[in-house]
Amino acid sequence: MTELPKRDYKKSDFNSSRDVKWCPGCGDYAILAAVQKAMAELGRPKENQVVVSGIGCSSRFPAYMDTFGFHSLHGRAPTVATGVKVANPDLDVWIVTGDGDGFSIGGNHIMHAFRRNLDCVILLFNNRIYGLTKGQYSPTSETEKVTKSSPYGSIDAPINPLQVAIASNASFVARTYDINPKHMVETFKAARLHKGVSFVEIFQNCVIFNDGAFDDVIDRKVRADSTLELQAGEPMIFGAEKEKCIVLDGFNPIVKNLSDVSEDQIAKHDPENVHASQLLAHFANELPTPMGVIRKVDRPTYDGAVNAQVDEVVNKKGKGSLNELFRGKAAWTVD
Amino acid sequence: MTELPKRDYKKSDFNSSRDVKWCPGCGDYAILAAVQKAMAELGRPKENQVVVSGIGCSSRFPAYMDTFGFHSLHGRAPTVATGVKVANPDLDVWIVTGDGDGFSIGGNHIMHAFRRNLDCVILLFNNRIYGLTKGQYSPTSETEKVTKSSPYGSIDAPINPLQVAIASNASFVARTYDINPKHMVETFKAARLHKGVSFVEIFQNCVIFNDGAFDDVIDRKVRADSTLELQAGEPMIFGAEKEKCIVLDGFNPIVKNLSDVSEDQIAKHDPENVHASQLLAHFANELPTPMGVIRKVDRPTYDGAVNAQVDEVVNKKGKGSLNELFRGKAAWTVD
Amino acid sequence: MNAPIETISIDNAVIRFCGDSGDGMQLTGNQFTDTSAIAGNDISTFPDFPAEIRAPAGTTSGVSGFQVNFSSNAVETPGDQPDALVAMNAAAYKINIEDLKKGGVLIVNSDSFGKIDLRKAGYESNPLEDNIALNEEYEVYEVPMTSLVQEALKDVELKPANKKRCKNFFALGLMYWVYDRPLSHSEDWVKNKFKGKDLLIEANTKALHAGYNYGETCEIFNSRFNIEKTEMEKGLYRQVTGNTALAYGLITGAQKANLDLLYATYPITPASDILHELAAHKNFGVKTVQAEDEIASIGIALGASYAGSLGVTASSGPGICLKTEFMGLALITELPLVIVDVQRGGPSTGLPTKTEQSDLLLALYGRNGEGPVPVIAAKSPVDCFEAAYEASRIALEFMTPVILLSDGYIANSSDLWKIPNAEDIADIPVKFKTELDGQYLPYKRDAEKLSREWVKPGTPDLQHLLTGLEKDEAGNICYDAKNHSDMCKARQAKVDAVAKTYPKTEIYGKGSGKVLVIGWGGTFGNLHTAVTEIQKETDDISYVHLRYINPLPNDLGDIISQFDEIVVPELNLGQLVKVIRDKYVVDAKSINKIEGKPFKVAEMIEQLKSFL
Amino acid sequence: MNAPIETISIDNAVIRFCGDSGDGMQLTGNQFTDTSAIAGNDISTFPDFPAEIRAPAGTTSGVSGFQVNFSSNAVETPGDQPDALVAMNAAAYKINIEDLKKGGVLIVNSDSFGKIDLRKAGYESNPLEDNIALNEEYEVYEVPMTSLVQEALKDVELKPANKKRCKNFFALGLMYWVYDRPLSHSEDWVKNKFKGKDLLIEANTKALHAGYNYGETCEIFNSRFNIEKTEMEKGLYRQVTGNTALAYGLITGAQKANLDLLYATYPITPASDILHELAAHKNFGVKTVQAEDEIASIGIALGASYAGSLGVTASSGPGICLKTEFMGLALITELPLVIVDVQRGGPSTGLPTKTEQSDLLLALYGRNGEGPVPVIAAKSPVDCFEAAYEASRIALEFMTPVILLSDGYIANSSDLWKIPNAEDIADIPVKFKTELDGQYLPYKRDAEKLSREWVKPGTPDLQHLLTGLEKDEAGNICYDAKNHSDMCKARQAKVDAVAKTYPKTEIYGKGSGKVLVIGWGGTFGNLHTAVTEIQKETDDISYVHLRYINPLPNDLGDIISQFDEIVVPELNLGQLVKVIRDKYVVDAKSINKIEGKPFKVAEMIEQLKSFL
Ligand SMILES: Cc1ncc(C[n+]2csc(CCOP(=O)(O)OP(=O)(O)O)c2C)c(N)n1
Ligand SMILES: Cc1ncc(C[n+]2csc(CCOP(=O)(O)OP(=O)(O)O)c2C)c(N)n1
Ligand code: SF4
Ligand code: SF4
Ligand SMILES: [Mg+2]
Ligand SMILES: [Mg+2]
Repeated sequence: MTELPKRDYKKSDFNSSRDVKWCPGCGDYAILAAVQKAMAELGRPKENQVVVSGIGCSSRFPAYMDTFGFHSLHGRAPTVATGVKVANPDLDVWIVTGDGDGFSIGGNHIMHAFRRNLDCVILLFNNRIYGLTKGQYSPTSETEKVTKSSPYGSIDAPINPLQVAIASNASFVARTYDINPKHMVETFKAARLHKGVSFVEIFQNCVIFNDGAFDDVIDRKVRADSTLELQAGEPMIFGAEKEKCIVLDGFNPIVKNLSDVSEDQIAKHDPENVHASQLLAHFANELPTPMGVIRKVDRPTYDGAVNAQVDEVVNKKGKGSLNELFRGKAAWTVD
Repeated sequence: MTELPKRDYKKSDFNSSRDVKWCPGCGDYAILAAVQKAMAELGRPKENQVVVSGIGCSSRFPAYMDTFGFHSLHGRAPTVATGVKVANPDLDVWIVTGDGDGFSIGGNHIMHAFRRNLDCVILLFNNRIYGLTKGQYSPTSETEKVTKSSPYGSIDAPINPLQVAIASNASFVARTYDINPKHMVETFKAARLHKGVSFVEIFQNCVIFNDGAFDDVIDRKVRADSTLELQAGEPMIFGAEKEKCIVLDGFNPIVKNLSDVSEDQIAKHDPENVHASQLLAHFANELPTPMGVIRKVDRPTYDGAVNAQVDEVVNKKGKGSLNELFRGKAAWTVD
Repeated sequence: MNAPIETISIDNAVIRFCGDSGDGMQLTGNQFTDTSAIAGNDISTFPDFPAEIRAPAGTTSGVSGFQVNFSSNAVETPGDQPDALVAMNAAAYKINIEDLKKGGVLIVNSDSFGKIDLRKAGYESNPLEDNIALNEEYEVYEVPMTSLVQEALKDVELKPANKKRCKNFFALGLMYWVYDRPLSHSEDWVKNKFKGKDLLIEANTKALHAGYNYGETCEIFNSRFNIEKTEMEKGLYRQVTGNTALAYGLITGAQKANLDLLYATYPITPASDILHELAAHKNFGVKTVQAEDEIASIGIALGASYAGSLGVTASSGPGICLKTEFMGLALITELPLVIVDVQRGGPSTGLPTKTEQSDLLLALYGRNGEGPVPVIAAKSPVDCFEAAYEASRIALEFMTPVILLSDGYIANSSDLWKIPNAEDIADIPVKFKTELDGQYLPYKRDAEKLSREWVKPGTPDLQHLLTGLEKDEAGNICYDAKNHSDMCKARQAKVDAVAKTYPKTEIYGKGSGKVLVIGWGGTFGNLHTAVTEIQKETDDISYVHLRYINPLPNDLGDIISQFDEIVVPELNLGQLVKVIRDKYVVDAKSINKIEGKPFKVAEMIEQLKSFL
Repeated sequence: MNAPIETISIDNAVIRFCGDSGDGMQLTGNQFTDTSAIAGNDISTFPDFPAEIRAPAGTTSGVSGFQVNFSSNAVETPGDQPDALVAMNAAAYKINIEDLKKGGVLIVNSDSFGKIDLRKAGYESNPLEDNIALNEEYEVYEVPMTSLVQEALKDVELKPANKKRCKNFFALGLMYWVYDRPLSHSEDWVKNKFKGKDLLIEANTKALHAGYNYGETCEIFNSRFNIEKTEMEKGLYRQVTGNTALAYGLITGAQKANLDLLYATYPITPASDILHELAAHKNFGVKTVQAEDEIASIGIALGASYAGSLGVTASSGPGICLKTEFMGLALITELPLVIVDVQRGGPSTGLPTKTEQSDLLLALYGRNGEGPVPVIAAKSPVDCFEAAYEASRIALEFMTPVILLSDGYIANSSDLWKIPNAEDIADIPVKFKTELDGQYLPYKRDAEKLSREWVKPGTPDLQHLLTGLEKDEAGNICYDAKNHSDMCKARQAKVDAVAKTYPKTEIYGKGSGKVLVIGWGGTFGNLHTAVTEIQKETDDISYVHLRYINPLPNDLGDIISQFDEIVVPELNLGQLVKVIRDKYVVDAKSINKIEGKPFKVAEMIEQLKSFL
């Protein structure tokens, strides 16, 4: 990515003139606003922003952005994004996907984008439901969920996107939620500034088909006790009174009262430690839900390496000549 | 699965009469023999064994078994297997797949088979290469590998199948290798006896296109020092003289001399602990490569639950009557 | 009391309810339809949803509509144009007014034409205000429904917002009055639906009556209409949508074959409702699997068929594309499988909520190699039942994947179903091979049907290999030149043999003459009505509607040869017509419409007449 | 010294080397071909690999063959039957002997007909032992090659196994003697290949000479043959396989359009070699992406095209099925894209290493909705170059996906390429829109080509939305009926407009008459040779070979109308013939072969004559 001077933008500069057609009250509105705000604050040229999405309510996203936008096929946004970024690494590529789009039909592409470390931001709008097709359970839906397609309760156990991302070696992994604009903006900016694949899971409320799916985690009343806000290098402390902390007991993380432990017992957040990241991604049940940047580590990007290899070969062999190519090693002349 | 009396079988009972057409020296031969031996020792009815594969050298496997066999499409064996097992849970379903078949084109299906906990054995023949298409790098190939399709070295970072399996909540995860028949037989038997998805990664040598890919781990000369043989409940000790062990340092596993640590400091293998399993799956570089059963945990199977739900509804509502179905709630009579 | 208003007897009426997605128009329409059907009319409906789940209230993109045609004669279409339009807000008015028949009845909820409503609908001024112009074209009734409902419910202890929600029952009651329908069915429905919630029962019932009484007591209406009962065969009747009928047909197919049904799919508009319907009927041994994608779902269905169930998968265009590779495996392994394509507007994601017939060539030819597959099509909502049963029959009888084409129009529309007696439906004989007799040859063929034997895994001594590679009769992988040629031809011959099991092709009209119209799929209602209409004037036109598209019926060539001109109307740019031209070397003409909408009878009459 | 053996001058010869996969037959064949070509003959080759990577040595499933036709006249096919067969072991003998022309020369390595060899090949007794019967049919030479080589290399310090491996060079040397070819090219090749490994250079060179000298000195051979130089245009020549030529064509297309080439694919036989070739040429700005599957690879190629590169993807049948959904997106977003289908035997996994032309209908119709895409086909190995360039041209000029059909036969075969001068190849003009002038309408069309403008992301002020949903000219999602109809028709019209850029269709033979043969794709060599042969007797037959299949050339209808009978030979069960029959309402006849093999000239002559 070429470094460009920062531009002065307002959030509204990223607004397309199209009518937004999500249901009133849908969490997608807030995410849209946060992405626009993040882009404005980052000040990167808006014509260099390319938003690629799949299909789903969430995937209508590019239509509402005054950037380049490609509303592609269900599950396939990472593929189109790979082509865009490899063809032109100067572009800022954003992928918008849903839990169905990204982890049902698109699970393989997203996994391969992770492992390849394509330099892009992947925003997962996780509402734990298929919105656009009117409310079937999704791969992130809890087991036994009653939906249109599961009148007797769903059977499939849910998948945890963060775990898959970390297992697939994603270099930046974070989580945020739709009712915290500031948190979203900061997370999106951090994601954009990371060089490599930046995966952000966003808890998103679908008012129509899965209203309140995340209330037990992010509702203001419980949030302080049920989430863990991560800061690199800082001890893992949470609770309404900042009274609780995470301590490692052998392989297992457990919750302790701050007062019961010494400071050096408290686990410190190290986004570069893969084991720690794996652990955090797995937090469930009694453990608080981690929010913020869970993993951040540097490794070569796919698009960078593809292009570097081309440059290297050009440097070594010189720019190709068609006549030489055609001739190959075994041509002869008839005269 | 209905419990059936154990039958008396010889290994050769599982041999189809077809000529085996792998390259001489291919690791697949030994795996074939081990699977046949495991089946014979398990003594489950051979007509109940269904081997489903995708496409690849490895996927020719069912042709050589005197069981039911379905050599399906590239990457899609888990889908066919799901249909078979859900339709008839009495069958023993085996999936044979390659690193390309299972983790390139088939990555999504395998991930969903893991999370659903389909009761089947998945054998991954990992030779870190595309064999059948004559030697391109695969998703498990090391970066910078020179192959037909990567004359200047491959760019993609490899994926670790075990990590993905554990992240996707696979209930049984193990690893074995083609030059240790006994280890294979034991591992395959344990996999078959586990109720749920049993994933076994097999290091398999492709003599033609990736000869010796695993030599630095499993060659007799280095094996004792470079592998860690796991036993549930046992401390993690390895080395030619059983002189080394694994100790947890915060989030990180490290190698210590047995003599330098006290017994209770040594990490114990607990296949039910997901954090421990994640850690093991990630062992690399200085750490020995784990062999044997890494994870084993009980949870409801997909095929079991689908069928139980049908039974429940039948119990509750009685067997469906077509006439009632047709009539529905709002029929009326014209007379 | 007022002098009684004149009640005019008419043959049929087409009415449309439209309003915001939140206004309950589908429900209202369905109530009206049920009541009319129970009252003895034949009916046909056409719901029209917005593509967005719930676009901002009051905007045109959130408008939902439901049209019903009810008649004292048989009806086959929901009608070209409504005779009466009920518009619950300004946006609905805007979207629908064009369709109203000139001189038709327009009833609007005038309370929803306020400033904000108008702005949301994109109006600068109130279109109703130019009442004179409007009145020249239509019979306009402005009814302040919201206020009237609120007034009627003033004694019910509900929040105002909840009261407001009853306005659709007011509209329903009013239309019951206009068309002289009994309230009882809807009253019962309300009681059942809101069992235990007495306030809601009270409110909705009151709203219903208020609407009815409004017609009765206020003097603004010029006339009421009465539509006599249809002459109908005795029997049990109900309304059914295409998707529901299709689900029932699948269940019936499986039951009549004594098999479990395994339905594996991935949600997609407009096919998802089949899943929803089937998932509710597990007591028929129906297993539904919501797979991770379309490829998985066909793979799962195929695996189930291999294991001895009836495997079925369904999708719409984009998802069908993804299933093409697996269709190849299904046909080369010769396993039964039903693949349902509920077609929608294409190409690509296209028009997800609109109808089209443009996947026919995909169904016929969308596979690598020589991959023949029987293709059949449903012609109406009710016919989806028989078509699904028939698809199951062919799949099981011939050990082959079968593609069943439906479309968004018939999938969501409904018409009247004369419910069959389950006992009268023929069994589908399925015989698994269970014993080894001599050498077992998995691809040995039945002499007549050319189908192979079905063996369940689990059957002792009959272990065998299935593969997508070419194989010989014994199932061994075989690259031999002659074997491949023979196998390709045998698979083709088997599919061709399906035609031997067809009934005689029905001709509507004379067996020879000037023009033969050939239709297929969900256009039946409109085409048949149009042709019948023209036949009142001339017998120069005849009509054949194809259920079977691959293979085509054996008698079709002879029929075609008896006509001077062949005309093929389709909701695409000409697909079946290609097949007809190719197969019969006849210069068949095309009538095309590719607007995401069904044909209209009137436009069809006009276009067909141009060939006479 | 012996009396010199007679050298007979002949016009052409077809020879085949065959042996175990490990015997180096492809290499041997290629050496012979290169030498012959450099010696001034026209050539055409046909390699035939086993499907297994390396089946057990000595078995029939491990047999590999390489056939070359070399001639003093122009040749277009590798020849129906070999005039001479070199069989390196019993299994190779078994598989290939049937093909040898009666009276032809048979040379066997008699050392590989031992007991074990015979058993592996499935022989009960030695087929050579019945030498008399064999000698009646062929000119048989049993040469103990293995021992002779070991003897010849006795002084070379190599392991016996390594010496044995040189026996293919012995066979090569022997054939050089039989056909009077110089050794120099192969000597040079060996020096180059084994640079630094002097022992290997010595061994192979000695083996080559030993073979040659064996012919010269032992008295068993009846005759040698001499084939004069072909009259060839002056110029630079080389051998090239179809896949290599195709890769060069793509590079050339991109270079001539001044674009980067991004080739994204997933390995599959017989298309993988295009990837291997392209990956070696990164210095042309070629980016190759080996994706996780076929869907990803077309998505990546499309993304690259969107970003301003020439995106190309390739596969074979099963993988093409998986790309169909994305083709729809490419055509509705109107981006350039080249999709290569190197066809193989189908359906399903089929016959991966065998050739077929059975994906034509898939290419034409395998998409949901109305999804027209230009389809063109390469006719010979060398022609893959031009076809790939042409596919790139159409894609870029018309902003459309283009399907380029090749097949397993021409992909792996080679013929002689008169190398063009790069400067003589026309540029492909590509103009990106870079500035806002008035309102930007992404789907505004060029008046003539009906193509839209290409805008690179990164261009200020030209932000816009692409979507697979139907859209209006401004790119906004639009479900309007008329817009959809207009858009569908515009997309069709654009594809139809491609035909305006075609050259006049070439007719081999008279422009009117009795029989017109219409061919397409990789059958050109055989069909053209067959027709030319028949034309020596009668001018009642003419021939057209189609490069362009969708849209068909505008002049084809007129041409067809000038003939009494249309015959369409294809390596499938009749696919192009359907299109011809449909489009021109003509009772075109089909000649089919579906055996995983190309046509033979002789069988074609026979079958075509039956129409005269
Ligand atoms: C190939 C294909 N299959 C299925 C669909 C139907 N479809 C559209 S969106 C969607 C799922 C939407 O769920 P999610 O990705 O979670 O997005 P949300 O609507 O919840 O934001 C499905 C199944 C499609 N458009 N294309
Ligand atoms: C849809 C499809 N794409 C591609 C192929 C070609 N193909 C066959 S096997 C294979 C990869 C084989 O690698 P792997 O799964 O690792 O198996 P191995 O041969 O190494 O055992 C590929 C790409 C195919 N048969 N079908
Ligand atoms: S259905 Fe749910 S996710 Fe979709 S727009 Fe409505 S609220 Fe949002
Ligand atoms: S190519 Fe490799 S994996 Fe395939 S059969 Fe040969 S040795 Fe085994
Ligand atoms: Mg969702
Ligand atoms: Mg492999």
